This record gives sequence, C-alpha cells and structure tokens, in this order.
Amino acid sequence: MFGSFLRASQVKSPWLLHFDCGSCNGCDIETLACLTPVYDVERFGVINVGNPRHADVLVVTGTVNPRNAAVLKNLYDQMPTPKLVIAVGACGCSGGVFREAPNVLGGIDKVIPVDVYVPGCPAKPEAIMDAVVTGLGKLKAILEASK
Amino acid sequence: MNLNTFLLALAGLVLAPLLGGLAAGVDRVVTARLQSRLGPPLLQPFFDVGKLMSKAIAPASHWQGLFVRWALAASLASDVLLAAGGDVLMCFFVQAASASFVALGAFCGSSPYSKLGAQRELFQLLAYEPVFLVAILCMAKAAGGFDAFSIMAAQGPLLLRLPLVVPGLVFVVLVKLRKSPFDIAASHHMHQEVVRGVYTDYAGRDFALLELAHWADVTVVLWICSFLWATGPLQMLATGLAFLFAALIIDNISARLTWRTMLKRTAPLTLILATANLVWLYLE
Amino acid sequence: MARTVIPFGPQHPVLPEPIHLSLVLEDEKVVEALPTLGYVHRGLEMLAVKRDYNQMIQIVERVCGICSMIHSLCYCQGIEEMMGLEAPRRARMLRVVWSELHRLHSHLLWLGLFADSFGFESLFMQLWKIRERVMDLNEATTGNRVIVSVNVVGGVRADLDEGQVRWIKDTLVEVEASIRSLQSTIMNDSTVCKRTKGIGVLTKQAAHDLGAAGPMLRGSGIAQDMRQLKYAGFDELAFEPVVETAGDCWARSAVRFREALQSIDLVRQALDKLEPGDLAVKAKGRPEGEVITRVEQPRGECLYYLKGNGSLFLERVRIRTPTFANIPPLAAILPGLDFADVPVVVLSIDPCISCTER
Amino acid sequence: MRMLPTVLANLFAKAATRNYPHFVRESFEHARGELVNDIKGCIFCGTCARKCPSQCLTVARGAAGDKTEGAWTLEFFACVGCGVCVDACPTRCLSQKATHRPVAVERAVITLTGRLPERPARKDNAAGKAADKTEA
Amino acid sequence: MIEAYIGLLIFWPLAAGLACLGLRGPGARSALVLATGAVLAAGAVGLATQTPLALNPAFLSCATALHVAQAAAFLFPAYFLFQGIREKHGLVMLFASAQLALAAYGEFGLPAPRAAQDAVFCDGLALALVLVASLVGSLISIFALPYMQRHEEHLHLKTSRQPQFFLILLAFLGLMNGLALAGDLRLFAAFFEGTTLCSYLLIGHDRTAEAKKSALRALWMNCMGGMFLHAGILLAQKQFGLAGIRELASPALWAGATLLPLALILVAACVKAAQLPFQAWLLGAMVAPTPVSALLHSSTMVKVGVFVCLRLAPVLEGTTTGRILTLAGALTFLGASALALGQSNAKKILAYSTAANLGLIIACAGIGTPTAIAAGVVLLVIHAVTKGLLFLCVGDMEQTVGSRDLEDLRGILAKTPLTALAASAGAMAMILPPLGMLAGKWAALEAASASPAAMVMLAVGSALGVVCWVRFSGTLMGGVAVGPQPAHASGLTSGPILALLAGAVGLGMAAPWLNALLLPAGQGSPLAGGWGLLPPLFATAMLAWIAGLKVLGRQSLQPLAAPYVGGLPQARPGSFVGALGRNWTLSEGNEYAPELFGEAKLTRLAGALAIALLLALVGGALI
Ligand code: SF4
Ligand code: SF4
Ligand code: SF4
Ligand code: SF4
Ligand code: SF4
Ligand code: SF4
Ligand code: SF4
Ligand code: SF4
Repeated sequence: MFGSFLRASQVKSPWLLHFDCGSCNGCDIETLACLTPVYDVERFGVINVGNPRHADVLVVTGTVNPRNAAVLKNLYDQMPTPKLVIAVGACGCSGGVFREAPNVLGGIDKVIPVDVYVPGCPAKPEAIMDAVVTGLGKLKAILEASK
Repeated sequence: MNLNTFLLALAGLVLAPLLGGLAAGVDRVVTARLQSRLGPPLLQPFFDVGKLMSKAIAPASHWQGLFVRWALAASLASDVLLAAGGDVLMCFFVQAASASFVALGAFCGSSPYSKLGAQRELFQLLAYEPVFLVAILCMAKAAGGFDAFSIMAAQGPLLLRLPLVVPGLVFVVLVKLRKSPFDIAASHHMHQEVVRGVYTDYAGRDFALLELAHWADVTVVLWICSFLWATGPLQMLATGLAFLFAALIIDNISARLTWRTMLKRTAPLTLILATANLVWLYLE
Repeated sequence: MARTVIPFGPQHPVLPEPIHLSLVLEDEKVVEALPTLGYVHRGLEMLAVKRDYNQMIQIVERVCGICSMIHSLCYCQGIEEMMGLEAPRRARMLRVVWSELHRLHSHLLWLGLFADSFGFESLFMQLWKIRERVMDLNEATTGNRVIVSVNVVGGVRADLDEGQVRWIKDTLVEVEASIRSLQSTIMNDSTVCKRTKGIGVLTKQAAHDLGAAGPMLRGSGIAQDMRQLKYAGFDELAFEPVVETAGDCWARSAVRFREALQSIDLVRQALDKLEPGDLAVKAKGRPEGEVITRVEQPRGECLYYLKGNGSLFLERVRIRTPTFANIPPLAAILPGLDFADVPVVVLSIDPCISCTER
Repeated sequence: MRMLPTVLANLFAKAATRNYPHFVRESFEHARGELVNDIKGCIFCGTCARKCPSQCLTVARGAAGDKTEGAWTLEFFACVGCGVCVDACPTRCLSQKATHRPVAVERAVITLTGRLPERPARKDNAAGKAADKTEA
Repeated sequence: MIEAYIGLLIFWPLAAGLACLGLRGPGARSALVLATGAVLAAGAVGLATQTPLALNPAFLSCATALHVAQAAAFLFPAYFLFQGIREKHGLVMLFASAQLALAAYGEFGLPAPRAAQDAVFCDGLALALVLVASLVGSLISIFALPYMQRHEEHLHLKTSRQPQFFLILLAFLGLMNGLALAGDLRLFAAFFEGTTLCSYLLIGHDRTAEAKKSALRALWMNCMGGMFLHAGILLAQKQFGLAGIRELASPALWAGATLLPLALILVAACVKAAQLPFQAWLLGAMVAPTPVSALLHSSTMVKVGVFVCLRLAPVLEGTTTGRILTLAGALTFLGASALALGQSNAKKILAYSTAANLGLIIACAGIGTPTAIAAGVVLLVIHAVTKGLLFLCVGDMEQTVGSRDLEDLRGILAKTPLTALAASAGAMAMILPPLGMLAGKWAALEAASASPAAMVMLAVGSALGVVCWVRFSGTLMGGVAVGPQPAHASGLTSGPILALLAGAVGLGMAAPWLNALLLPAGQGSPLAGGWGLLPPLFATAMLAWIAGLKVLGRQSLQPLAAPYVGGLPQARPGSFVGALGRNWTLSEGNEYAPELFGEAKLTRLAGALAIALLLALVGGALI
C-alpha cells in the first residue's frame, strides 16, 4: 500500500526547475504565465523550485550556446533521478529561428536528453501544460515497467 | 507513566505530523484561492513527501542525514510531550532543538545559499524564541501551571487575560510557517535571493523527513496558540485554524521583510507587548 | 568581518534571465558585485548575412519576446527610412496600438516580477492575472500572444475591425480599473515601501552621467522618452513623459505603474484616431545606405544601426538595447546594499539580458 | 494591509483559473497555431521555403526519383509560426490552425508528398496524395 | 580514612606542584601530573561516598591552621600591594591596602569570633565543587602537558617555564578543594585570596605586555572582590560573633537582621564569577595559554563566585537582596549572551558564555528555593565539564590552524576531526534538551516565576545562547578544508578531550539524577514535576541518536553532490568559475550583526545597568 502510494506520488508532484538557456524571453514569460492564476499549474502539484536538487522536471527554454551548455549540463546532473526534461519553444527544440546564428549550437538535446518537446514560438501556456502531463505519463509508464 | 499518558503520547506521535500535513494542504488551497487560483488538491503535501521519499540523491554532506533524523526526532518528541500533557516550556525547548539541527545540517552543506539560510534560520530563532517563551510564561502564569493539561484546564478562555501576546503568537506562526513577511531563511512559495535557503542542500528522502518535522512543528505551534481559547476541543481547533488563517492572510497582503527589520523592529515590538501582558498578570 | 562569496545566477530563482553576479558580501552587505554576461548570446545580428531584410524582421522580433513588437517596429522604421518609404497613417496608428499594448503587458509583467522579488506573491499573481487580459487582446488581434509579427517594411500586416476596436476599448476599461485597484498596494503599502523606498538610489546626476535609460532615467528625474521623437503615430497624440524624482526602486516602480496607465490612454487615443486606409505601402528596391533609428521600449531607449548595400541582405545590423545602458548604473548602485535587496535592485532596472546580448 | 480587499474578494469570487485540459477555451479566430499544408493544392513552387525566416521548409521537386512527385518538408520544431509562408503561398494551400501544435516526445519532421502539377500548372487537377511521414 | 582523603585533596596538589618545581624533566612532570589526577580522582570519589559529612580533621581545625589563615589575610594583600607598587598600578595598590586595613581591623579591632562548629563541612554543593576541581581540573592539567610543550616551542623559550606553571596549576586545584570544604570563614577567605593569587600568576604567565596588563586587571578586580569579602565577613562577625559558614548560611540566623554583610559577600562573589560589569578580567584571561583559561573558566576561579552565592542562597529566598541578585544574574545572562553573539573570536565567545552561564547560576541562587538551588548546582557541574571541554578543543584547534577566530576554523573538521567534533558536540551540549545545561535553564525559568523581569531576560538570553552555539558548532562542521593537514594528536591531548566529552554528554543526560544526588544537605525535593516526562524523551533521543548514526554510516559511503552554485561549473572543489572567468573561491562568513551586538556599545549599556543593580543590591540590604 505504502509502495503504491509512493509510486502514485511520483506522478502527482512534479516540481519544476526553469532554466532560461538563451531564450528570447518569449517562452520564459509563457512558462511563468503557467504558474499564474489563469493557468495555475499548481493544480497538478507543480511548484516552481529554484533549486535543481529539489526539482523533478527541468523546463528549458531557448537555444544552447557554448557558455550556457555547461550550466545546463550541471543543472541536469544535480537533479535527483527520476527526472524529466521539457524543451520549450522552437529554440529549445531545435534552435528555432536562431539555428544558424554563429553562437548557437542548436536545441537543448545537443546537451542533455529531452523527454518532451514543445513546439511553438513561443509555446503557448496550454502547450506547456500539455507537456507536463505528457511527461508525467511517460514517467508513469517507466515506473510501471520497472515495477 | 500510566497507560493513558502512553496512549496520548502515541496519538501525538502519529497524528501531529498528519495534522501538520493537513494544515499544509489547507494552506496551499487557501493561498491559491486568495490569489484567485484553483490550487492543488488538499492532500498535495502528502504526495510531495511521498515523491521526495522515492527519489535517489547524492547527499550534499555526510552529516546531513544524521541531523535530519535528529531534527525529526526532536520535532516528534515535542509533539509527544505536548500530547501527553508535558511541560510546555520543555516542549518548546525541544522544538527549538529541532530548528537547531536543521540549521546545523544546513551549515554542513556545500552551497553558499545553504549556509546563508542557516545564518538566517538562526536569526529567526533569535527573533521568535523570546516572544514565544514569554507567551508561554504568560499562559503558565494565567493558568497556574506549566504543563499542558493545567493550561488547558484553565478557567475560561485565556485570551481575555492575554490579549497582548496575540501579535507575538501570530509572528511566531508566520515565522514557523515560513510565510511572508518573515519567510526569511527559506521562502515557502516564491523563491528569493536565498533560493531555498536553509533547505537548499537537503534533497530526496532527507528533505521528506524534514518536511515531516516541519509539519510536526506547525502542529505544536498552532496547538500552543490554541491554548488561548482552550475551553473545549472544538474551540481549540477553531483557535488554531484562526491563527493559521490569519497567517495566510498576512502572507498574502505583505511583502517579505529583511532579517534586519525582523530583528530590530518586529521582534522587540512583539516582545515588549508580551512582556507588558506578563507584567499586567503579575499586577492583577 | 569574514567575506562571503555568493554566485548569483546564471540560474537563480529570482532571475528571469541568465546573468551572473559574483557577489562579495560582508555582514550581508554587498561590497563587490561583478556581472558576467554571455549566457544568452546568440549572435543574431550576424544572421543578417544569411537572411534577407524581410526575413530579418522575424529575427529582430525575437531579440526579445517581451517587447518584440517594438523591436520590429524600430527595424522596419529604419528600413523604411533607408528606402524612403512612409507607412500609411492607419498603419502608424496601429503600430502605436500594438506597441503600447506591448508596453502595458511588459510593465504589468515587470511589476509582477518586482513584487515577486520582495516576496509579495499575491501581488505578482494579481498583476499577471490582469496581464492575461492584455495577452488576449494581442492574440485575438494579431494571432499570437507574445510575438505578434505585425510589422512589415512599409506598414503592418494585421488590421482591426470595428468590433475589435470596441472590444479593446471595453477590455481596457476593465484592465484599467483592476490596475488602479492595486495602486495603493504598489505605491503606499508599508511593507512594500519598506523594501523599495530609499533602496538603490540613483541620483539625477549619476543617471545622466552613467547613461541610464527608460524608467531608470525617468525615475531619477530626467524627462527623456524616445516617444518624444514622435515616431509612428505619436506625432498626433498627446504625450508627456512620466517622471519621478526619488531615484530609488520605489520611484522606478511608480514610473512604470503610471506608464502602464499612460499606455492605456495612448491606445485609446490611437484607436480614436483610426481612419480607414491602407495598411502598408509596397516596398520597392533594395535597402542601401546607413541609418540609426531609435524608439522607446518599455525598458528605455533602443537604438538600431542598419547598413544596407543595395542587396537583399543588409551588411550590418547593430542593436543597442536599454538594459545595456542600464548596467553601468546598476553596477554603481549595488555596492553597499543588503543582500536581500539585491534581487529588488537588479529587477528594478528591469533587466532584459536576451536583448542585451542578442 | 492595502491588499486585503483584493485577496478577500478573490477568496469569495470564482477563481480565474481555466481548468485546462478539462476545459479548453475556444481559440481566437485568427490565432496562428499549427501550420498545415493541404498538399492537394500545393504546386511545390518553393515560395514558402524561400520566404521562411526560419528556413525550416524545404520543397523538393522530383523527390524519390519520380519526376512527377514533389515533397514538402516542414521541420516543425524550428517553425516559429510567423505565417510568412502562409501569406506568400500562391495557391493558398498553406494555412494555420487556430490551435497550437501538439507536443512531441521525439524529434521529427513532417514530409508531405504530392503529385507535381502538369505543365502548365492548373490548380484544380493537381491530384495530391498526402502522406504523413515522420522521420526520427 | 575520610580525613586522609581530604588531606590528599588539599595538600597533594600543593606538594606535587612543588615537586614539579624540583623535577625539571618533562617525563617526571607528566608522571607527577598524571599521578595527581589519579589521587584527586580517588580522593574526590572517596569523599563522594561519605557525603554529606561534617568533620574536624586535625590539620584544618587546629589553632595553627587558623593562625596560618590569619597570617594569610595579611600576606596575600601585602604581596598584592607589592605587585601594585612594582607595576605602579594605582587600583591594585588601593584595594590591596584596603584589604590590609580590613585585615588589621579584623585582627585587632574585633573580638575573636566563636570557632566554627566544623572545620570541614561537605554537602552536595561542596562535593560538586570538589569533584569539578579535582576531575575536570586534573584533566585540564593533563591536557596542559603536551600543550605547554608545543606552546613553548612556538614561543622559542630558552629555559622552560613549565615547572612554575605546573606548580601554580596544581596548587590551584588544592586551593579549590580547600575552599570548597572549608567550614570556617577565615580559612575560606584565605583560600579565596589564594585563588586570586594563582589566577594572577597564571594569567601573567607568558610575560607579554598584554599578559601583564590582563593579569593586573584581574588582580585589581579580584582585590576589590576580596575587599568586599573581608568587609562582609567582618560585618557578620561583628553582628553575630560567628565564623562558621554553615551557621552563617542558615536562614534562621538572619531573621529580622540586615543582610548587608551578605550583600557585600555577594558582590565579591559577582566579581569572582566575572559578572557584569566585572567581566573584563575574565576576558583578559584569554591571553594566557589555553589550559589556564580552561581552568579559570570551568573548574576553578569563577566557580568560586557561584559557589559562594549558592552557599548563601537559602538565606536569600524571598528577600529583596535575593530578588535583586536574581535580576543581576539574569542581566548578566542576557548581556553576556548578547555579547557572545557578536564575537567571532572563539575564546571570547567562550568567555562571554561563561559569564552568561554563571549569571544564570547566580540568578538561581538569588531565587533561593530548593528547586532553584538544585538547578544551580547541576548547572555548576555540567557547565564546568562542558566549558572545560570547549576550551581544550579550542586550544587544540588554535594550535592546529594558528588562529582562534571562528572564521578561520572552518574546515577544521577535516584537519582534526576528533577535536572539531568534540567541540561541536560540546557547543550543542550547551543548549540541547534533554542535556543538563538546558534542563538547568528550564528549571531556572520555571523557578523564576516570582520575577517577570528576570524571566524575560532569561528567555531572551536563552535564545541568544542557542543562536550563538548552533553557529559555533555549524561553523566548525562546515567549510572546505584547504592546505595541509597537520596532525599531532597525542593521547594526552585527546584523552582529556574524550573524557570531558563523555562527561559532558553523560552527565548532561543524567542531569535529573545528578540533581537529586547533589542537592545541598537538608534541602527539599528534586526539581519539580516536569522531569516526569524526561525519561521517555531521553529514550527518544537515544533512539534518534542510533538511527542517525546508522544513516551516517550509510551515507558516508555515498558520493557527494556538487554544490549548487547557480549552475556554474566548478574548476575544483570549493570554488566556481564566475565573473571575469576567474576561479572564485567559495568563502562564507558568519553574520555577527555588529549594529545589534557590537561589543563596545553593549558593554557600556549592560555595564551601567549592572552597576545600578549591584548598588541596589548593597543598598537594598540596608533597608
Ligand atoms: S521559441 Fe520563439 S519565443 Fe521561444 S525563445 Fe525561441 S524565439 Fe523566443
Ligand atoms: S570593448 Fe567590447 S569588444 Fe572590446 S573586449 Fe570589451 S566587450 Fe569585447
Ligand atoms: S559577437 Fe557573438 S556571434 Fe559574433 S563573434 Fe562574438 S560571440 Fe560570435
Ligand atoms: S529590453 Fe530588450 S530584452 Fe528586454 S523586453 Fe525589450 S527588447 Fe526585450
Ligand atoms: S559605441 Fe555603442 S557602446 Fe560604445 S559608447 Fe557608443 S553607444 Fe555606447
Ligand atoms: S512564379 Fe511562383 S511557381 Fe513560378 S517559379 Fe516563381 S514562385 Fe515558383
Ligand atoms: S510559419 Fe514562419 S517559420 Fe513557420 S514555416 Fe512558415 S514561414 Fe517558416
Ligand atoms: S505550400 Fe504553397 S508556397 Fe509552399 S510550395 Fe506549396 S504551394 Fe508553394
């Protein structure tokens, strides 16, 4: 019983860490908007924690450049497993409109594995919420498989 | 120690953290509603703890596990003491020990935010402890005994004789619940310059245990506050909830202050009020 | 007194964007603050050699998502100047409408983040709740909440019909009422004042000498606003820069609060002046020559230098953004602050790193 | 203190939250959402690909060796939804839905193939065969 | 048999000290000191089995002993006066002459008092002091063996001055035992002056300018204390014609009489106990080698003050003098705790905290109820052990890193793990429930219920103490070690530390029972009601201890996480790559809030209040 409660909890309390990895702010403010009254992702148990050691879901907006790649990798490594990564916006998915800019390496999957991609420029808050739900579904499947 | 006391103690051990968790759930829901949000389910805090329990972490220090468990033990012990009708002062000291362990563990951490948080945690302790102590002294004086049972058995509501300790107690509740304007060491919801402050370096199971300890603490604090109107269990519940609700409202209508303001203004002010009440009890 | 070294950012919960400050504290007071940038640098100005001047509109619009519309406005005005075009009057009025809606949502966003920086969560929530109304206006009229993509060289590519005009006006009445209901909290609440009044003071002289821009400049008592240049439709609108004199965080917040209301007023004026007409003139030829154009962004003066060489591709796009101008003043006011005030002061310049670094 | 009326009003009023995904608000009419190509109408002229500021479209004539087939490929992770292609398309076969593009769990591109118009191109008989093909 | 124990307790240390002077070899010295420790321990334990007792051993009750004591009343002040003249120190000269004058008056101006009923009188309180002086004192002396060796190496002395040092150190212990057991006021006064002399010599041991200054400061203040003591004794003599301490401390005697003599003696006690405004001499004592500070702070000197207060406490119950004394003690507790909080110098923290805790004990004495006295005695014992531990640890750490500043002690855990952990544990033992210090504090708070002002001061002071000690402990536990790892752990260093650690924790845990054992003879019941719930609490604490240690064992195998530094890369542990591409070393400093706890301002404020209270103490006795 206790074990199943623990497993159930894992998909009911996604604490997220947002990292702006070279985004234009468009996706950031939409991510932030998710927390605000009209969207209120806390309904799904989401808390925006500022600290990778408490986070379960890493939400990354923006493109990767040589400088922030190291930071992104660090933050990812500091998160305890199991963890999810959501790439938000065209930039996060692929580098978007900046793919060919000189200082851009591309999407964040160049540095860390991505679980859910959220296309759009910027991604709509609804899409970001979809991503959280999809990611948790994915996590649930993994947990079920490992049972 | 007879069987009755033992059962009461056991109830305190088990129920107090659960009640604290429920209070945290109420807090989350009511806060959301005050902000025009729907908010999480009532049991969300339990899911949070369950989730934290099942995370795999690398500890930030080899010592933290130890301190976390000591903190939890101290918090639970203070619950047990209170439930079994023990000495309220001692219960308070035991709880302060819990806070000290939390701070110690944070000192052992590796992140600068953790250590900064630990410093601030201590300043918080410095700010609220005297007020709380004096409030308890007032209760004991008014009720004629230091143990929980005799305070609860006091004639009529203590509030009528202790109006001036109320601001102090609200201050204590705000600090203990980590609510604005006094969420100085570790912010509760929105995150501040100290990141998670004293909690920065705790993660996974350790953090879950700490959360349990926090719940136990909240129960103790609200319980002691409820002594102000202890004419019956329902009245006590209502008083406790009233304090909780007051804290939530204040959290939502004020900005967060700095520890300097807390230490230089709020703490002395509430302390003076509580002391005045104490003196008044003596003159009576 | 022992020193504490705090790495503030690039990932930090109060920082909306990655900037790093190496802070040295003594007694929880800042004694040294060294900023580092480069975490959002994309090098997008260089994309001008790969994207033609029309495609560059979409690129510069993504210099920053918050005042995206004003970036493309500045750029398009520059190209128009280079090519000798003049946007039709309706287009110019519509540009005012959308650019002021952007300023409005940007200021509400900022006020919310600012409230968050001193831990006033419910105020943050309230402001962002109001802001959603403005975002709806954007999405309904242009198709996107944030990156509206309305500007083209020669005019605009979206229009408002009668119903929309009425709806915008009605919505703005409600938005204005909601904003005004928070006025006393933002300007007079005792805890808020405790955290903002007298914190991070930038004197008028220092603001001038260090080249501050936007509300940072106006909060220190200098009445300078690029809208005084009367670009787009501003030549026909009544406009006075908003000025506060205290120079502290409170003054900057007051400037932005009043500017949010001013933007609502400007939108109304512009909507009233809308007359039927063309949306854009056709751009002929290729841009050639050099121009410098300036507009007022929510964060202050933004400057574009454009150089065309007669081909489809510009030779140089150079952008100077307001946050860039505000960093020296910030570095000047940080030392001596309480650590707890660092987020408040950093946010008070409304830092926008993505445009600073591009 | 001054915030008190507001929070109390919030407490007793209905929450502003839209309970997405249980309640989905209808999209605004002209919202620029998911880009779709009615491939039957596409003449593979390549205008969209040339105009796209993100350069996320490729149009190939005579793909797969078949001189009568054309392929229209959208790297949708890089599409910024600006609608420039939609405005530029001569046959108006491109459009944007009002709803946003669903999230994906894998990297993918969308390739649509269709029959090239017979010369001279006539819009009405360009019988298109649409195929959704996703490649990792 | 018991007479032999007492004789050994008092005279063996003196003899061993003299032998040290003769035997200059370090080996012989070590053997002697260790033997002294063994003898004192045996003597103290032997005494404990017989307590309470009243005796008239020949060597203390004979006329010769009294003559020696009477001579001492002249000799000590004369020596002090000589020192004062040599060092041209006006205050020393003033108070020494005053003492001489008083001695002369006592000798020639007053009729000889009735002899004390018992020359030796040992109840729980006296036994507590004997145990403390003998056991803790011996451990400190043992610790001093390797310490002084290194100390002199460090100073590059040509001829060792250790013989003199150990002479005084050991003699001090004998004097303390004598003082605790003396039943006659004149004997008592002689021992009292003896401790003043010893402390003067020990503080000045290093002969630096600073040491000299501090020693003279200690001297003039304690001379003044001695003057008050003599005045008080003489007044009492005049009033009642008595010289027995036990008779003097019986409430019946004082019924209806003015308490002025007692008030004067109490002021003397306050000086010895380094209460505000006399804390300066104790702080100055820091300049001496650590074993000296340890001795002064834990088992000797300052304990004399609280011993006197507790001895007289039964008389004080319910009197104005008692109430004022409580206030004065509480004020010192509050003021010194606040002062401790503002310090980063580890020894200063310890010094202020000593003053604070003694203030607490004095407050207990002022309350004077059996509960309060019991609490006071428990505090006395446990404080001695804990403070001794802390001083030894700080001394060892200071020798390891070359600084006694808390900020420089970060990362010490990696260098001298044993000492650092012991210090950390000692610091926590000062505040943690259910350990003795906290239990005592708690009992004091509840006992003080007659005085709201004292209660509030105690409450605030207690919070200050918690903050101070957690920070102390946390600072030692945190931080990254840099630099080489010097290791010089010798058994003579770690042995006393471990023994004191065991004592601090063990006695702390045993506080409830200890208190029952140590109650002054004929005093009421053990501490009131609340203890009832303590045993389960202890059990919980033990369980948590075990559970925690298990986790510690498991976790010590796990790899550690990289610290959260905003996501920045780390080039090496304890740093981050920050602005200017530089490698920034993560350093953290504690917050000392100087604007609130600044030393100068607070000292002035608290000092003024304390002087007022002491004046009231003396004045109040007149009415
Ligand atoms: S996807 Fe678009 S809105 Fe999002 S960060 Fe990139 S450019 Fe900005
Ligand atoms: S002046 Fe500009 S280009 Fe030169 S080093 Fe500095 S930042 Fe770089
Ligand atoms: S400005 Fe940016 S893109 Fe250009 S060279 Fe420097 S780093 Fe590269
Ligand atoms: S100042 Fe720059 S980054 Fe900030 S909103 Fe404006 S354009 Fe964007
Ligand atoms: S060249 Fe640019 S950065 Fe340099 S001073 Fe001029 S405006 Fe400023
Ligand atoms: S005219 Fe249209 S169809 Fe023909 S080549 Fe040009 S773009 Fe393609
Ligand atoms: S919407 Fe814009 S980015 Fe997307 S394919 Fe069309 S032109 Fe390219
Ligand atoms: S979608 Fe339109 S513009 Fe693109 S290739 Fe097809 S017909 Fe041409």
